[in-house]
Amino acid sequence: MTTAATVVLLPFIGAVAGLLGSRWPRGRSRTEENNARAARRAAWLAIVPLPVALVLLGYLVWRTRVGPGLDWPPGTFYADLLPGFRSGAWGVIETGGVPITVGLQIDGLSVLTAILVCVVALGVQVYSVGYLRGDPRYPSYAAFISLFTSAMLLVVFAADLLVLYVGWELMGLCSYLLIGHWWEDRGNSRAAVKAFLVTRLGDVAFLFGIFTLGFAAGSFRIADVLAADLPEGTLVAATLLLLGGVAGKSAQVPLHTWLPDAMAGPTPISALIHAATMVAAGIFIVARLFPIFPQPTLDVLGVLAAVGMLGAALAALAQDDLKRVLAYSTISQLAYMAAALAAGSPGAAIFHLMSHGAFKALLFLCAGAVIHHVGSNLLSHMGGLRRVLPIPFWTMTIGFAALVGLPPTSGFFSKDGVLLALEHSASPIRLLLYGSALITVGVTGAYATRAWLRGFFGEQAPLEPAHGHAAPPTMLWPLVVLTVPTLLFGFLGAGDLALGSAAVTLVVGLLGVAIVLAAWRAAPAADPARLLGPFRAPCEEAFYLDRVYDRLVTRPTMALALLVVRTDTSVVDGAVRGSGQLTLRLSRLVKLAQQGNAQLYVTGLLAGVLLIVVGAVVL
Amino acid sequence: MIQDIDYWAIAAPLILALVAGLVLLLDAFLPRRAQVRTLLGMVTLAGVLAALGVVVAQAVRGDQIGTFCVPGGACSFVVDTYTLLLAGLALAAGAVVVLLSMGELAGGRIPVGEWHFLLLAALTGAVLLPASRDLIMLVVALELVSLPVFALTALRRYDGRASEAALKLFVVSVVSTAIMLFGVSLLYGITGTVHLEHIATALITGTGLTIADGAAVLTVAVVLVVAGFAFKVAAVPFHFWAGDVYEGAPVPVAALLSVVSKAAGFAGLILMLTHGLASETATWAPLVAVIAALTMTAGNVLALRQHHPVRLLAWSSVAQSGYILAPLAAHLDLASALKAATPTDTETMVASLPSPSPGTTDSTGNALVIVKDQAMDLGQVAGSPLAVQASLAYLVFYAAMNILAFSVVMLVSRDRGDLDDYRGLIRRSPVLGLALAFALICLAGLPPGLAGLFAKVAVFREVVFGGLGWLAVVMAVNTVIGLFYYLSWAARLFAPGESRAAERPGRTPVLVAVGAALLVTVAFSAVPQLVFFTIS
Amino acid sequence: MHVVYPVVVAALLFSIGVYGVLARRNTILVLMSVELMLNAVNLNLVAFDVWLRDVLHGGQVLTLFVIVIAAAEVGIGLAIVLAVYRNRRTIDLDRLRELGEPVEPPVGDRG
Amino acid sequence: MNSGWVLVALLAVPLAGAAGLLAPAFAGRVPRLYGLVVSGLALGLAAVALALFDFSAPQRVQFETDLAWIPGLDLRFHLGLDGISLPLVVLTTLLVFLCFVYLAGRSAAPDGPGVRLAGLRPRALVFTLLVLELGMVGTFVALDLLLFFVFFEVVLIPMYFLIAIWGGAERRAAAVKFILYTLLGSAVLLLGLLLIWSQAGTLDMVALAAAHPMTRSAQVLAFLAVGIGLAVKTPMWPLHTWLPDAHTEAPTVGSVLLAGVLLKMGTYGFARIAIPILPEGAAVVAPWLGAFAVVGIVYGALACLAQRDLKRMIAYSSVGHMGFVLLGFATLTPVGLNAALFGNVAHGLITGLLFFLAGAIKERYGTADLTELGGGLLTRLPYVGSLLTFACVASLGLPGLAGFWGEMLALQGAFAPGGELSRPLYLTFMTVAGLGAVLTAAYFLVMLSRVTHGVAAEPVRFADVRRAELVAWVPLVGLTVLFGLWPGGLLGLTDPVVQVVLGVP
Repeated sequence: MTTAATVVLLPFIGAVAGLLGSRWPRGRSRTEENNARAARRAAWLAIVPLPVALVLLGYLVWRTRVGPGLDWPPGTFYADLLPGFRSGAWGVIETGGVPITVGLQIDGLSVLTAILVCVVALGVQVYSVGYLRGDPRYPSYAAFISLFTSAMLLVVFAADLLVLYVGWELMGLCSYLLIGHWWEDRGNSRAAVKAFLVTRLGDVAFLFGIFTLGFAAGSFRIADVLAADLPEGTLVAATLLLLGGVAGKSAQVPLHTWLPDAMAGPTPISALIHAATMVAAGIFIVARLFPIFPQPTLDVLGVLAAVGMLGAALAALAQDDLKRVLAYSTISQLAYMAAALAAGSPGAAIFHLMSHGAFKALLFLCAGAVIHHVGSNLLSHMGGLRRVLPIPFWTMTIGFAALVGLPPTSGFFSKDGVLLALEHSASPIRLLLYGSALITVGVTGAYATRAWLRGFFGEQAPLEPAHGHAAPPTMLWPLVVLTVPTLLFGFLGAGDLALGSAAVTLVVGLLGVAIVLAAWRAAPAADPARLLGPFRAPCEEAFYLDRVYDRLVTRPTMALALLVVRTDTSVVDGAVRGSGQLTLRLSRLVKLAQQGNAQLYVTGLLAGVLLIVVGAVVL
Repeated sequence: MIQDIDYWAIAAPLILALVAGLVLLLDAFLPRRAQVRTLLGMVTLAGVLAALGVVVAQAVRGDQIGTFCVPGGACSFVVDTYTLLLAGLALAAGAVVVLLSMGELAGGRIPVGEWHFLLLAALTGAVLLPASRDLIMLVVALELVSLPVFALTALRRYDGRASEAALKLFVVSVVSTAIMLFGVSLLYGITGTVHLEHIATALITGTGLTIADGAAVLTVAVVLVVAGFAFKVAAVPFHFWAGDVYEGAPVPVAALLSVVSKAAGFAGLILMLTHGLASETATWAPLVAVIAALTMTAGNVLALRQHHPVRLLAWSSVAQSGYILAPLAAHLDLASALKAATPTDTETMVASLPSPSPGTTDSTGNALVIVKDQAMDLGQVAGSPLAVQASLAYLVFYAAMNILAFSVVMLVSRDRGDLDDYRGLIRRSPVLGLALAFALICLAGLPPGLAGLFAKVAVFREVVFGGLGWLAVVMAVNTVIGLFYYLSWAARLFAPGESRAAERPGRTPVLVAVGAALLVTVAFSAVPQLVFFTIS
Repeated sequence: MHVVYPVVVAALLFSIGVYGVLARRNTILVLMSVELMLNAVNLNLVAFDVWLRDVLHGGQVLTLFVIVIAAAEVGIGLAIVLAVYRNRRTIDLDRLRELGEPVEPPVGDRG
Repeated sequence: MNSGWVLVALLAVPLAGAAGLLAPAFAGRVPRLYGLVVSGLALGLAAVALALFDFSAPQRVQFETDLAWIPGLDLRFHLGLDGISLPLVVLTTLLVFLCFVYLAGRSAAPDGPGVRLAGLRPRALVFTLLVLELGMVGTFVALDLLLFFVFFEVVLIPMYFLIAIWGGAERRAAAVKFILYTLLGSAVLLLGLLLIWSQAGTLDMVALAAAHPMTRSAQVLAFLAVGIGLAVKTPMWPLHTWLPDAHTEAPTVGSVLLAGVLLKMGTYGFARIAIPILPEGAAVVAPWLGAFAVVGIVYGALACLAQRDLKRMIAYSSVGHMGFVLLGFATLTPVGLNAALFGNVAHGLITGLLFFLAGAIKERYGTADLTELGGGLLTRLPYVGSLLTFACVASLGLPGLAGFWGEMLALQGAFAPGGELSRPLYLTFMTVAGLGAVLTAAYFLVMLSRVTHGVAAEPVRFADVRRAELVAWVPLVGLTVLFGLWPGGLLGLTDPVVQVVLGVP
């Protein structure tokens, strides 16, 4: 247990040390020299914990390789791979209600996910050293990434739902801080706020779901919750509430709108958050609690996934911003995982999660290298880059191949696993899921090809010399390293490959690729997105969902806020001030009798006596 | 029939009266010089202090003396705790007023001998009043407090405002007196006696009454009798005169009116209500409640946004009268309670009285006799003695803080005073500023003015315990209104402002007055149990 | 003679006094009206005293005191009226209005 | 054990300190460290209490002193400390000490707009703050209803002068509003206390909490009176309108103490008087309390969203946070009460820090208007900006920081309300409060985005965090993190008391 705790704490310590110690003791002066020294120290503090954590995780793999574990559905690969299970606690917090157990648990799911997290984090940290060279705020940036990593690891290893929630929310904060890293630009700032708020909305539901489970089971410990025999109604309610958090964090319909905007952050952040870690948390938690997810909840999840995967893929096809293409692609791919979960196969979902983590991180980092070079995110500003940027070109090609699902990349195996699960699932919405997934495979091929062609082929657009120098090695090495899992990871699951199903998938995917290729050959300068015809505009705007939310949520809230402020001054405080005024008016009124006329005084006196006498006698 | 006179019992008013005569003589035969003015003041002060010494001595000896007694046991002049407390209060306040007067007289516009004579006469009345136990004594003592004050007000002979104030005070006062006397005559007619003790017996037992129990005439008599005292304490609807008179009168007279004269009024009122009319609680308690509510509200509302400090204090003292009245409304209605009570209730209630055992309460007649006996001794128990105690405690605290405020005003104010004169006082003269701020905060009833706070708490307690929730709420609201004007004055003390202090002659005695009043007020705030202990 | 007669007369006398106080502007006349009220009291007291056959004669004693008080009041009252007249050249009650609430500006928004 | 001297000394030190200032020797100028030393002494005594406190039995009243004070009023000088009051006493002494640290730093700083505050009548300022400390500490240690009320009132006048003398442009009106409004509240509170007294015949809180001699209807009435009185101080919607004005105009230390401690006196009253002494009344009124609390949460958040002034916004945020605290009380569950007490302390730390920061910003920019502040605070004042971000994030209830536990546990309490309370109603409360939490996050982030982000209008840089400011703020930051990561430290103190209060076997 201590090992797991150390894994979680290492990046945390790195974060704290990086935040407080990078500039110490010369924090005040911000000379170039000081900045550089701080950046060097911060980089060491950020990077060193990760390899150590990975080594410790290796030890955990060894510890969990055998042993009786939890009761997972057959064919769940991580349970097959690492069946061990351990848990421990350092104390119980008595809150007066259901107590909170401060503890961690280790099993195949958590160890494998943790490895993914650490690997991607390591890649991102190394990559960032080059990507943010010269940025005076690099130390805090690196520390936030460390904090983020730590939070994600806490989610992964937590043995208690509320402890998990702590990490869950901390990630939201880190994503806010990192997306808004370049806060000089108001747009980035807005995107960061949006990301935090949308996910927080989901998190509130998530918290209520935790309450429901915890109170029903009498404990917030995950093991107790899973072991408890809970009534179906409670489970449906609880898991539906949990889905809110899942939808928020994993960017599922209808809470996905923050993810494309979150691309405003530095590209490595997009790779980290929006490929490997935060978005994975939602899928992870469903897998973690999968045994208690009843069918109705899974059906809801399935419908959301079916809508999300196709819609996001179509949106990706029409985007001009390379990172937004990848963002919508992420939404779409996450929907695959959700669909797999809905189909009752957490194994396929997590398998895809891992392979997706690897190739999407790769894609983002490549995109980062491209953007670093071009100085713009827009595909229309790119073109013909394959000669200028050979390493990003080749690695990105591999990444796109994995995205489309071409053999022998990991994407081929994992996507096939998902589709196989969908095809054979017992879910009542099997057809919907499978059909949607199949069409999405085609669309995925199409948008991946489009982005690849528009970026690396065709006329070379005039360069903006924003970053005159070529990408430094620290940015290129992670690309190369990440191609390894992208290419090889899939063979872990090669044994489960079903050839017939795989062939169908492959054909559909290639069909999508072929259509775009044909369109491009017909007119190389034009955007293949024109194939969408009248649907292009709605796709580009992601079906106007942002505007709808703006009209339905944001603006009414602001209007309500203004109303409240007005009410507060005019009504609530008005009543207070009004009573004051009333007293003063009364004062003026009473003073009318005090104008100095003694006869009036005597009259008042006698009238008063008369009144009192009459009153006393009558009453 | 020759009566024995207990001269020790009447020593205090006697000394005051004799010194009054002495002062007049000295004034007539000594030359009119500044030293003589001081001498007369010192003589007056010595007289007041001597009387105070007598009162203290009587209190220390624990005297319970009655004199001018008639066959049948009733005495017209009684010295007991109640008498001594109120006499002591009047004399202590009177001493401060004498000091203030010395400041006022230093101006030389006022005849000194007459002033001190009248002051002593008024004080004689104020000492006499709480000792009175029959209607004649009450009426005479009350007039003795009133009449000299008219003259004192008008003594600044060439000041039109003072004359006007005197006239207004005079007219309202004589009308009130006439009303009260009419009530007294009716009461006499109904009960056939002038002694409060006999009146109470007659009303409780019904023996000797000339009319049927509960007739309207009795109610009318009660209301009219209360009127005279209500004028003294400036309760609604007898409050109209307060603002104009306080403003027009010299400041020491205003202080006299607001403390000594008011204390005398309350002394008489409480005597009348709880002594003579104890059985009529059902009639007068609701009346007092309504009057208290109206008084505090009217006083506070009138005091809002005043710019003349003395006028503000006038209305504030009206409001404070309301607070003092409030507990009386919660006075336990013994007679009807006894009549209506179930045996157990009676037992619990009577058990709270000191002597009688529950066994004697079985027959109502016995219980009534017991109650009557008890009622005679106000110092111990009369109905709910706590209600009276709360009023008295409030009166004591109020006297201290109000006289402190007047003392400071005496030093700072000019004839046509304005609150803005007090701007920056805290820096011009920190002690005066702090003293005034303390007095005002005490009057508002907030810490650090614990005296005011505990006074209010005591009053609130009686009202709540008496079940008068509505009155308590009215009081609560009034406390807030009161705070507004006290604070607006107190805040001025701390506000930046130019120095406009008028240097007037005769500061020293007034400074002594401020010091004494401050000392007492602070003592009351630090150890308020002093007062509660003395009263209970 | 039944006690009601003198009492009713006294009440009437008192009422006349009240009316005078209310209706007269001249201070001296107001003073005289108050005297009427006091005399009504005296009448009452004496009548009750006789009717009750009070051995202590409380009523009569009180009557004597009231007479004295009334005399004193008149004395002081006239002196004050004189002083007022000297200062103001009028003794109309309702024209003595130097002291009184000052006219206020309209209520602001403080408080 | 006879350790009552600690509390007596805790009251005596500020009192003696204030009284000592009246000595003529201090006329004109007062040593810069005078207040620091006195409040440090008080803090030390609080630390002594902390050290001597028997943590194994926090539900037992410790350090008890019980003397008769005013027999005529049955007023007893009864002091004591238990798990509920201990954290608040420490918090109070700490905040006062930090305020003095802040002031000491200010008066040492070279000429600037901030010097005015400390330069103006330092003696009076120190005096006022010490009297304030006396009242605040006294309120938390009093075990006699009337004594509690006396201390409750003691704070009014110093706070009034703090606002009225050292406040902003509209200080007079704000101060008057503050004192009149809260006095009305305490007058109603007094009525409630007297009602308890008249019904129960004793003023001793411990005895009253042990036996509930009052009838149900009397309890309801008393709870209403006491509750309204305390709710004004807390403040509960819709009795809150004194708060924004007072905060906006108050000087920094005034705002810090107002938010950090004074508001707690209201909520503490609920935990100490209203709920333990009047359980049946609480059961009847609780749904209403919960409803007002929840409305307060959402209302406060919405009001913040459209606020134009930084200090005003933080003031309204207090309305929302106190809504969570009241919601905790309204659930009448152990977890809810724990939540409320935790939220109390957390709010004291976090909002205290927020007001320190807002004061620092206002002092440097000369305004707290969000539009005039513009953006780019992180460029102009990186450290202040970072701390502001931290404080806001803590305030919006981020897990891992102190603000979270109060909110989360309050919601948890509402999830399963105690006794006969209607579950669906409380589930509605919980949902609305949850939305309120989102709105809370929204306004803080929007504010941060407006103020800290963006490009600064002018490149002028102000002096960033001064040393005294850092010394004053770091303890708050540290405790926020500490209680965020280790909530058991506080819950372990309150939980046994709460269990006893609610009579949970």
